[in-house]
Amino acid sequence: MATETLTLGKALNTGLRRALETDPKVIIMGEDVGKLGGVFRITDGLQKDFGDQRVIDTPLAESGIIGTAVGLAIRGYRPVCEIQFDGFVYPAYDQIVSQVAKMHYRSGGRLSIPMVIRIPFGGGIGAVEHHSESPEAYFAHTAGLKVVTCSNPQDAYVMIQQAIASDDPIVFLEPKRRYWEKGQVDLDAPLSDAYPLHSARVVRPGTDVTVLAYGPMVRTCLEAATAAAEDGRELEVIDLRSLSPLDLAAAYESVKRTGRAVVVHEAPSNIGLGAELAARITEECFYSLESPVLRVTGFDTPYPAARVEEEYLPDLDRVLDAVDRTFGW
Amino acid sequence: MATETLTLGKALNTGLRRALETDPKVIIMGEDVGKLGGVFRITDGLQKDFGDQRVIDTPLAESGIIGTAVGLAIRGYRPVCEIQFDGFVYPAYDQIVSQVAKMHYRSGGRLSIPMVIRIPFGGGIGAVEHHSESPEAYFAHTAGLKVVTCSNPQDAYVMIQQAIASDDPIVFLEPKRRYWEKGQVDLDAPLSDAYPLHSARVVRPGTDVTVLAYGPMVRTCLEAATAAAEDGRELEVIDLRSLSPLDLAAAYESVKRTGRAVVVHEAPSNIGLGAELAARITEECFYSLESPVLRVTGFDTPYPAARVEEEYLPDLDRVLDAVDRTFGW
Amino acid sequence: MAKGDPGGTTRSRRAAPRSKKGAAGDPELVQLLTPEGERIDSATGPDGTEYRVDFTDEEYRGLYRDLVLVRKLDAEATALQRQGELGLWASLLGQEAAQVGSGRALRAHDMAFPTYREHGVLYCRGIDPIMPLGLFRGVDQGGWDPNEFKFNMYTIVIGAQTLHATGYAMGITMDGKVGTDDGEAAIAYFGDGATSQGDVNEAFVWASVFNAPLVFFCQNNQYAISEPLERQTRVPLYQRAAGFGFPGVRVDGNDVLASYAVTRTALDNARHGQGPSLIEAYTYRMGAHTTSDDPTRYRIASEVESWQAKDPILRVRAFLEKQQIADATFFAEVDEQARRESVHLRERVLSMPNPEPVTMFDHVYPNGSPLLDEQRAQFNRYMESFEGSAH
Amino acid sequence: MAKGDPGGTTRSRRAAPRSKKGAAGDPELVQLLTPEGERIDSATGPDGTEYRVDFTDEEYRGLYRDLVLVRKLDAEATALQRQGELGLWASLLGQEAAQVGSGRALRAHDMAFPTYREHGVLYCRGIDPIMPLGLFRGVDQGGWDPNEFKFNMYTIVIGAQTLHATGYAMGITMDGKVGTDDGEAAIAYFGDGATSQGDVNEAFVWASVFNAPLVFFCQNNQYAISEPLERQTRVPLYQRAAGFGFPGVRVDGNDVLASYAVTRTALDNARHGQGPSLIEAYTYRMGAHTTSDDPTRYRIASEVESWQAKDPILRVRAFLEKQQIADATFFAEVDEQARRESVHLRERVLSMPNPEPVTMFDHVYPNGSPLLDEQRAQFNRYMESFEGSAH
Ligand SMILES: Cc1ncc(C[n+]2csc(CCOP(=O)(O)OP(=O)(O)O)c2C)c(N)n1
Ligand SMILES: Cc1ncc(C[n+]2csc(CCOP(=O)(O)OP(=O)(O)O)c2C)c(N)n1
Ligand SMILES: [Mg+2]
Ligand SMILES: [Mg+2]
Repeated sequence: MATETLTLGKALNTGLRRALETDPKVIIMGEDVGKLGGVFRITDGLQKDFGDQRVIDTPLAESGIIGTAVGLAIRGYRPVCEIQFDGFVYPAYDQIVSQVAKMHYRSGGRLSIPMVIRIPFGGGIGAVEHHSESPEAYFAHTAGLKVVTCSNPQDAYVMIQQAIASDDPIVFLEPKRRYWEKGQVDLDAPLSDAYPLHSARVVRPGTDVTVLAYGPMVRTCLEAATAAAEDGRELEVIDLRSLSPLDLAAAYESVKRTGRAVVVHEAPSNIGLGAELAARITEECFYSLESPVLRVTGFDTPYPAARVEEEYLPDLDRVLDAVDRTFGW
Repeated sequence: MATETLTLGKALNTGLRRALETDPKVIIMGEDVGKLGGVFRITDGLQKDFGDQRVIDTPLAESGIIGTAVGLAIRGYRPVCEIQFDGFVYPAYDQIVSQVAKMHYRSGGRLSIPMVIRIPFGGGIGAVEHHSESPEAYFAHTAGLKVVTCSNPQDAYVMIQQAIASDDPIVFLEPKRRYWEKGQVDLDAPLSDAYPLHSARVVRPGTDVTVLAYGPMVRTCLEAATAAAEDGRELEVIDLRSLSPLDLAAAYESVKRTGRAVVVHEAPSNIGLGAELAARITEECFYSLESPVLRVTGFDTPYPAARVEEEYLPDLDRVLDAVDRTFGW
Repeated sequence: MAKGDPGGTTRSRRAAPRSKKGAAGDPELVQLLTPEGERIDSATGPDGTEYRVDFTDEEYRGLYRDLVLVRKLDAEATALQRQGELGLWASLLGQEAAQVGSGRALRAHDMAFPTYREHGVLYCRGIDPIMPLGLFRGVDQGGWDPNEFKFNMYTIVIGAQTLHATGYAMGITMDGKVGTDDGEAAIAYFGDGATSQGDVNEAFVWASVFNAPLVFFCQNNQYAISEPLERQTRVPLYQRAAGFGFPGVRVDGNDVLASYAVTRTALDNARHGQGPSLIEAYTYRMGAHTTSDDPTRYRIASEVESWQAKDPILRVRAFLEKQQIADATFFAEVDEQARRESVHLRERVLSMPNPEPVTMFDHVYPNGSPLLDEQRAQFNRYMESFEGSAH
Repeated sequence: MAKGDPGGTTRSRRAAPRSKKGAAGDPELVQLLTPEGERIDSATGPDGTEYRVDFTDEEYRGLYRDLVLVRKLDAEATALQRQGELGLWASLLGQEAAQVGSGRALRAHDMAFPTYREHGVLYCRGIDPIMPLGLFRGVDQGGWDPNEFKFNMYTIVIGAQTLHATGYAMGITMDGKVGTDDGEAAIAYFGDGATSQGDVNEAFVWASVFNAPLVFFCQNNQYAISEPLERQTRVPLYQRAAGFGFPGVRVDGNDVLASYAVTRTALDNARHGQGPSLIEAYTYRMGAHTTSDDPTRYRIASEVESWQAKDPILRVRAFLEKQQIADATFFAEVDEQARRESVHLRERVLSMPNPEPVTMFDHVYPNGSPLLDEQRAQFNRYMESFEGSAH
C-alpha cells in the first residue's frame, strides 16, 4: 500500500518527480533548483536523477526564467518554473501578465503555454522583508492565468501533478510555512481519478458559520473550528484550493444553510480575494445572510517585521472573533 | 478671470507646468516626454520651457524609469514618471510594489519617496493590445501606494498638482479616452483651497440608486443618469477619484438612503475595485440594502480586439441594465 | 530563387563584378553593396569574419522583387490606415533590406521572433501578408500559431520576445537539433530602443550561458519613437555583445546583400553549435514610428534626405541595371506584381469581417473557465434582451 | 587614519617596500598585495590605468584594524543567529578586503547603495554596526535614513538598488555637484548573480547615457547561493562594462590595497565628470550564503581551502609583520578591541526590544491613510478585548 506519511514539501517533491517521469517534456527551471534542490528542497534530488537538461539552474533573473520558459513552451516543453520567494516574482510580472497570460488568447486559441509557476508564499516563518508576501490577488485578477494553492500534503502531491498536466498557465502557490507539516499521501491513486484541480472542498462540515480559506490559513481555520466546537459552534470550513477560477458552489450552498460567512487570508484586505468572495456570496446568497460576509486578513501595510508577524497574520483568535461578530451583527 | 475651457489632456499639461514652476525639485521623466511632448502630448512644450534636466527623455525601460526615479527621490527630487501606456507598466512592477511602495515603511518613516507615476489607462480608443489596460486593482491592492484618477479637466488640473505636492508615492491614472474632452478649468484657485485629493465627490445627486465610478466611467454613468431620469429614476453618481485609499463616507450615506448600489469600472470584475466596494458597502449598509451591490465591469478576459471593445466596456445600457436589476432583485 | 536559401543554388554566378575590398565608408560597417550600387567583393567583421555572397542573376532579381513587394505592401497598409481601414500601422519603410536580407537567410526550419514591424521578414517566410493585419485592424490580437509558420506572433511589449526566442533556442539544443549541417536556429528581432530593456539584456545572459543557437537581430533605425539613439547608448550597439561573451557585428542594414551574408553566417554558426551572436543592422526609419506619430516634431528633413540617398532598393536597382542583370521589362513586371498583390491585399482587408462580440470570451484558457462560461451566458442573455428593440 | 580618506595624509610613507611590477598571477587582476603579503608597486588595469597606493604606516595599521573588526563583528552576528537572537545573517566572511578597501575609498559626501551583505562598507562609513541588525533580528525592516548616513538601506531584491544608485548619481549631476575636486559620487554594490538581472543592466544603460558619477562595485564571490559563476556569465564580469560604453576592471577583492586603489580612482573619475565605471572585485564567499544555507551541498572543501590561502587579512598581517609596521602588541590590541566591540554589539542586540505590535500600522504613508487609521483602531480594540483574560 502506497500511502505514506510525507511533509507537504516532500509531497511536492514526489509529485514533481512523478511529473518528470510521466512526461519527458516536463522541465524544471529556477534559481538553485539543481544541486541545492531549491532553498526549501522542493526539487531535492531531481537534477541528480533527471539531469541538468530537465532540472535547470538558471541565471539569477526572474523575467528571464519566465520569458525563456515561454519560448520553451512554444517549442513544446512544459516548464515548471520555481520562483524562490513570493517577493521575487515581481521582476517577472510583465512576462507573466502580458505574455504568459495572454498568449493563448492572442493566438486565437492556436498556441498554449502549459506553464506552472511555483511560488512559495505567505508568512509565518520569521523571515526578513520580501520573503512573506501573499501576491495571489495580483495573479487571480489577471485574466488568462489560473491560480491554485494547496493546504495539505495529499493535495500538494496531486495538485502539482494536475497543474503540470494542465494546458492552462497556472500559478501554483505553496504555503511555505506548511512545508514541514505532515500528512498521509496516497501515492498510487491514478491522477485521472483525482479530485478536480479547480474545485473547492469542504474540509470540515458544520452548521453555524461558513469559513472560507486557502493555503496556509486552512489549518488555522480548522483549529478555529475545533475551538469553536468546544464552545458549541459548528464551523463549516471550505478549502478553496482554486483561487482562479473560484469554485463557489459549495460555499453558496453552505452559506444558504448557515447564513453567515467568514473569509480568511494572509494577504491584505483591500481588493483581496476576500473582497471578491464577499461580493459574490452576497450576490448569490443575499436573502440568506444574517450578517455581512466578514474578512479576517493581513492588514493593509507592507508585510511587517518578523517580530510582529504573529499579530499581523490571522490566527485562531481573530477567526473566532469574526465568527462572534457574525452573530452579533 | 482665469477660468478656461481646456481638454483634460491640456489641463494635465497645464497642471504639470504649474508644478514645474512651483517647485524646482519637480522633474518629469519618461519615454518621449521631451521633444515629442509624450505620445498624448501631455508634456507638450515642457522640455522646451524647463530644459532637458527637468523634463527628461529616458532610455526605453520602465524599470529603469521608476528605479532611477527612486534614487532621484532619495536625492531630494520629486520625480513625475510617465508610463507611456497602461500595458507597459509591468516591467516596472517590481520597482513599484517592492521599492517605491515600501521605502517609507522600511525606513521606519525616515525616508519619503514623493513620486507620481502617471499612467494613461483604460480602453475605448480603438488601440491594439497592451494599450487599453485597467491595472488599478494591482496598485490599489498594494499597501504603500496611493492611487487616484480624474474624470474631468478641472480635477485633472488640480489633482495632478496635489499628487505632485504630496509626499506619498501616487499612481496617477489618466483616463486616456477622455483626454480630448473639454471642460471649464479654474486656473487661479489656490491649491491649498482645493477639494482634497483623496476624497470622493458626488457628481450628481439622486435618490433611487447609488452609482459609483471613477476615471473614464464617470461620464458614462452621468449619461446613464440622464437617461434614467427620463424614465423617472434618479441615480446618485459618485466619482471616487481616490482608488486607494477609498473614501466611502459619501457612498455609505448615499446607499443608506437609496438602498441600492451599482459599481462601474472597465477593469475585469474578478477581484477588482468593484469587489472591494461591494464588500465594504455591504458591511457598512447591510440593513439598508434592498439588493446586493451589482458590478458593471469589463469581462474577465484579456482586453479584446478593438472591434469588440464597445461590447467589452461598460456602457450606458449596461449601467441601466444593472440599475434595473437592483430593482428586480 | 530557392525560398529561404538563395545561397544554395548554382547557375550563372556574378560575384562582385566591381570588386572592392572593404567598404569605402565606416570600417565598422559590413557592406557589400554601396548606395551607388557598387558591389564590394567581401567585407570583414570586427572579429575577422569574412562576409561575401555569391548569388545567381536570378537570385539578385529575386531579392529586388522581395524588396519592392515588401515596400509596396507596406505602403498599402499605410494607405489603408489613412483611410480608416486599419487602426494603426507600423511601417517598415527604409528597413526593407535588413528584413529581406535577414529573412531570406533563414532556413525553413529556423524560427523567427518579430516585433511589430517585421512585415518584410514575414513576407520572406512565405506568409500571407494579410496575416498580421487582423491585429492592426483590430479584429484579432495576433491570431496565428507561431509553430505553423515558424514565425512567432508580433510582440508589442518591447523586448519581451527576445526571451521567448532564447527559450525557444534552448529548446532546439535540448531537442538535439544543433551541431550539424541541418541544425536549427532562431532569430530574435528588436529595435535600438529595445536594447535598454532588462529583458533584452537578460536574453543576452541566457543565450550566452546556455550557448543558445540564436541570432539577435537589432534593427537600429536610429529612433525609438522620438528618441534618438543616444538616449539608449553612447557606444555602437553591436559592441554590447562582447561583454556578454558572444560576437557582435554591425552591418549596413540598407544593404540587402550584406544583411543576408551576415545573418546567414550567424545562423549557420548558431546551428552548428557556436552559440549566439548579435547583429546590429544599421538603418533608418524613413517614415513615422507608426501612423499615430508625427516625426516632424523631433527630426529635421535634411536628416531624412541624407538617408534617402542610402535607399535600400535604389542601390539594388542601380546594380541590376549597371550589370544588365535586369532590364526595363523586368522592373515593370515587378512593379505590376507589386500593384496586383497590394490591390489583392486591400480587397481582402476590406472584406475582413468584424468578430462576433461573443467571441471575446473564447480562448482565454485552453481548458476554459466556469467564470467565463457564466459571463458569456449572461452576455448572450443581455444581448438578446435588445433583440427586436430599436437598439 | 582619516576616516574615508586614508590617501590624503602624509607622514612616514612606505610605498611598496618590495617592489614588483604586475601581479605574478592573472594579468587581468589588479593586485597590489599578494596572498603572501608582498607589496606590488603598481598594477595596470585593462585600459592602461595605473593603480598604486601610498599609505602611511598608520594607515596600513588602520586598514588591518578595519579588516579584523569587520570580520569579528560579522562572526558575532553569525553566532547571534545560531543562538536564535537573529532570524538570519548574511556573512561577509572572505569579502572583508573588497568591502574595507572600497568603503575606505569613499569620501564623506559620497553615497553608497549596499545589498544585504555590505556590513564592512557600513562599518567604514562610521555607522554603528548595530544598525542593520534590526532587519536581521526581525524588529524592523531596515529602519534608517539613507541620507543621514550616506548609506542606503540594505536592499534584498537583487539588483534593485543599482537603479536607485544610478538615479541618485544623476541627481548629483543635476545638483551641479560633479566636475570638480569636491564633486560627489555614488557607489552601487551588487553580486555576481545580480549581473543577470534586468535592473542591473538597465542601470548600466542609464548610467552610461547620463554619464552618471557612479561606481558599480560587483563583488564576484563566485556564487549566487548555490549557483557558480558560470550560471551567470561565460566571460569575466568586468568586461560587461565596455559594451555599455564605460570602463571595467577586475581587482583582487581579497587585496584591500588594490580594492582601495581601484575604487578610489573610479570614484575620483566619477566625481570629476568622467562618468561611470564597473569594478569586479574578485573574491570568495568563505561561508554559507546566509545562515539558512548549507554550502556543502554544492561545493567541495578543496575549493574553499584554496581560497583560504588567499585570505584578505592574513596577507595584510604578513605584510605588516615583514615590514615591521606592526608588532605583537598591536595585533593583540586589535584583537582585544574586536573582542570588546563584539561583546558590546552582542549586549545591545540582546536588549533590542521587540516592536509594539501596533507600530506595524505606522509609516505606511508619509501622509497617513484613513484605512490604516481604522485598522489600527480596530486592532487596538481587538487587543484590548483580551486584556485581563488569560490570553
Ligand atoms: C515595454 C514597452 N514600453 C513602451 C512601449 C511603447 N513603444 C512602442 S514602440 C516604442 C519604441 C521602440 O523603439 P525601437 O526598439 O527602436 O523599435 P522601432 O519602433 O524603432 O522599430 C515604444 C517606446 C512598448 N511597446 N513596450
Ligand atoms: C529578485 C530576487 N531574486 C531572488 C532572490 C533570492 N536571493 C537572495 S541572494 C541570492 C543570490 C545573490 O547572489 P549574488 O548576486 O552573487 O550576491 P551574493 O549573495 O553572492 O553576495 C538570491 C537568488 C532575491 N533576493 N531577489
Ligand atoms: Mg528604433
Ligand atoms: Mg555572489
